[in-house]
Amino acid sequence: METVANPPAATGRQDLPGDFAIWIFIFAELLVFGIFFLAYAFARAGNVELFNEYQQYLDRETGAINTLLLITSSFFVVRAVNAIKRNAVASCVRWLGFAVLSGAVFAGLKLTEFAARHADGITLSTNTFYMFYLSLTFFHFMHVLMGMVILTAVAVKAHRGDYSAANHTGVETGASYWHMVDLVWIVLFPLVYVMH
Amino acid sequence: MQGADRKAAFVWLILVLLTLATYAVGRLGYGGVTVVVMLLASISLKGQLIIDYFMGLAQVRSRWKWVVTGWLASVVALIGMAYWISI
Amino acid sequence: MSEVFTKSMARNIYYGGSAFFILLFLALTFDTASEVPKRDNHEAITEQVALGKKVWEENNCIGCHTLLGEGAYFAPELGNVYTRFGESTEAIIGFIQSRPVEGIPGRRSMPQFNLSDEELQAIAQFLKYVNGINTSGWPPNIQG
Amino acid sequence: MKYQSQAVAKPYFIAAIGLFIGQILFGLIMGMQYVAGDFLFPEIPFNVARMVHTNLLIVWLLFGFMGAAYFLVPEESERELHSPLLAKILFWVFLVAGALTVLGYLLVPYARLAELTMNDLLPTMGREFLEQPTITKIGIVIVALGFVYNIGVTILAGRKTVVSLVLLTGLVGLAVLFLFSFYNPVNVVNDKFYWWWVVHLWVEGVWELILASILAFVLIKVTGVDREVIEKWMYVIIAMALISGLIGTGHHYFWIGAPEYWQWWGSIFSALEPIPFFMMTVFAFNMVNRRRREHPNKAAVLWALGTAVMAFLGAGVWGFLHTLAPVNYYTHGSQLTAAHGHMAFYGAYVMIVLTIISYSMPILRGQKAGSPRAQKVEIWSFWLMTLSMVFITLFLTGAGIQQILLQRYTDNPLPFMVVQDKIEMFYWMREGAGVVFLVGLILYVSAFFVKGGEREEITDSSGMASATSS
Repeated sequence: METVANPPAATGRQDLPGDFAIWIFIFAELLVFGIFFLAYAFARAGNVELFNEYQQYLDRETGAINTLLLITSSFFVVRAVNAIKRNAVASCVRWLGFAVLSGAVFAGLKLTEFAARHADGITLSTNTFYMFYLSLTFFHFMHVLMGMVILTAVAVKAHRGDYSAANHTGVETGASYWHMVDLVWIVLFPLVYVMH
Repeated sequence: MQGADRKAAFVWLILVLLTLATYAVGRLGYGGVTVVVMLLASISLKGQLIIDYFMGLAQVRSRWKWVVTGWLASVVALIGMAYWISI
Repeated sequence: MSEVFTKSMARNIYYGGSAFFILLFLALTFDTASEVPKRDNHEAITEQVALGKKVWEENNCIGCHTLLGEGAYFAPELGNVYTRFGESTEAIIGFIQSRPVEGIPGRRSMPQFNLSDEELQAIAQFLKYVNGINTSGWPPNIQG
Repeated sequence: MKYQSQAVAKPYFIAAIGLFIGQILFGLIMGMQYVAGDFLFPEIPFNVARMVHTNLLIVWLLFGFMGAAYFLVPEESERELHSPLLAKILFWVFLVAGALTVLGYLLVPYARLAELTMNDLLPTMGREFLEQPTITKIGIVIVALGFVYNIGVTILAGRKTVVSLVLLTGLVGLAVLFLFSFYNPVNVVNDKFYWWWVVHLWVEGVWELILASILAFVLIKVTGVDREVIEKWMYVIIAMALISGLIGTGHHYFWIGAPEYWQWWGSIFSALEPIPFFMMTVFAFNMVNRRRREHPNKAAVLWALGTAVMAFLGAGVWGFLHTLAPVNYYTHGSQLTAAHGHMAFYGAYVMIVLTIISYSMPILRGQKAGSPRAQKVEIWSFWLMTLSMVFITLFLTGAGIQQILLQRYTDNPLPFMVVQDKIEMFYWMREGAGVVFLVGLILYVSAFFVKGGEREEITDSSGMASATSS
């Protein structure tokens, strides 16, 4: 993908990995999450006791396991990208499959977490802390589902032989989105579940 | 494992350890200025590792990559500020 | 620049992004539908209030007034008029009844709608019902 | 004109401009009533004038959109329109229905109109912008369905371009969302909640798709930039518009009884709404700077750039000014809302319709572009209308700020009518700017009748308007 006039360096590349269109989307998503995080932080500043009190009731175990799952699935995606760069199509598909599977476990655990909150009668309108907790985690949850759809589509296309070492932009596009979902959770978990 | 894979595995290990540390802090119920600063530092480190080695932006020359790093830095800084004014 | 930026990926983002946010919007709407009954003062909705809303609509009150801040900005807010008029439906009725047919020289004036007693009672009850909706503290003060 | 059936666009554009003039005249009447309350009372009370003003706006914009679709779809699809006859019939149905409705507003009291049109059977009247009698609403649905059918069949049978497909989604969305205008529960909260599904999801949703596709079409034609480039940016821009605009609906749910989390969701997402408009501005200027040809229709290029800039200012900047919940708490339903409404509608939708009219009318009249003299007049009208709209917006903003400080953001709030008297000065200046707008509009219309100068005939084979475009 390098231009002829710009000889590729031994390491490094000129452009962002994947299709630039996905990066516009990623930037927009990061902006939304960023504003949402700051809204949380500043709303908390005006209501510290409330936030500190209800933060205790969150399920940190599930949160931590979910963090590990997302980190691990991100790692799997890295392996998938590395694999396709070596033309190892089957390996690429397998790693993508593991990544989607980890994402599915994340989503399943998240659903049990939501179900537990729901059983306690907690909704978006219970209080400002729960409003943020549910909004942020649900919004992120939807991104995980979206990322799983994207990775599955990439895996199917890879399986069909649409990608190779010479042409793997599509894999990088999906990978970039998935890492964004991971990155956002890396901020979300400590912020909402732990920090006080 | 090839070189790139080995590097990714190493990064993964650091991320796991930092996550476990974060969880331990939460489990023990620690709070306060020092803990917040440590957590924010941990977020920055983990985030930048993901940006550099998982997203692979470390080897990208395009200036667009600074958008992501800049996003992380400003979010962490402003969260820190919000916690600072609430003390 | 040899940047990869394809139309098909832009299209995927348009369709995928739209579908994503439509679903999110529907999810929030679903939650809202279950939450609104706690705030909407529906206990106060009677046959009379229903008639009052019809009177409100069929005389195009929204063409000058605002109701909960929505409408025209030519005449006062009426979402809280019941409170502003001392919690008196009679005061509301008296005001509507007393509008001069030919208006007030040089000034804005509400038209004389020649409403029947039943309609007057109904519109007043309607405004009383709206006054009871939980609007998160809006308007900021009694003047609307 | 490449396809004969494109000619059906012409009556639509003429009707649009005719109704536009009516809209402005009623705007001036209302402006006068703001400073002299008894003006035309009780013959044309304010509520009637406003209803005519806003309804004419919607109707003429719809005429403009339909005309735009009839003009650009055959060219994009590379085939004749499915049924020009249907288009002509629907034109007259829509025009007559629209005219009868407006006459109904003006000639009989609104309550009597409700009675005559049997509003009791399915009460939908008397809600802002949706004042049309139920029978008119049904007529709108029928016209919209016939129109979408005609356009849809043409598009699906011909070459499918991004421009035409996005236009089609926008038009289908427009028709589908209008169905919510038939839902009118007694419960005021639900009434308002779904009322916005028509109003907001039109202007900050599907109409933006229509806007984007018309703008993309004109830019492809006048700049000669590769269609691929324009289309992919258009996708990104409308994706951004929907990403921010859908949840952005929440900025209308702050104070109408909906749950309070909308204050957060609405603020956060609507804060992003300026982004697509900003991208559109950058995009339009970029494409014009990268143009591969000098199109003789300078006026159309100016309108296209103007649309992008004014939509950003009116919808983006003026919208952002009062979209955050803590600010909106004080500004909601004030003259600031009116200021935003005026510039946003003018900048986004009035200007895009004038853009496509400016581009296509000369072609429909057998020229490639208007004569230089006609274009000069049109460009004058552009600046007069646009600048006077900027001033209308600024004066209403001044009025709004003053109103908020006296009536809302104060420990000693004054009654509404007292405040109105105190801000009368702004209303006088607004009316003055409105008169200048009318002058601009008259100039705009007169540009169609300006003769002389050397005109480029479309029969000149080297100058085929679209033959060289991709």
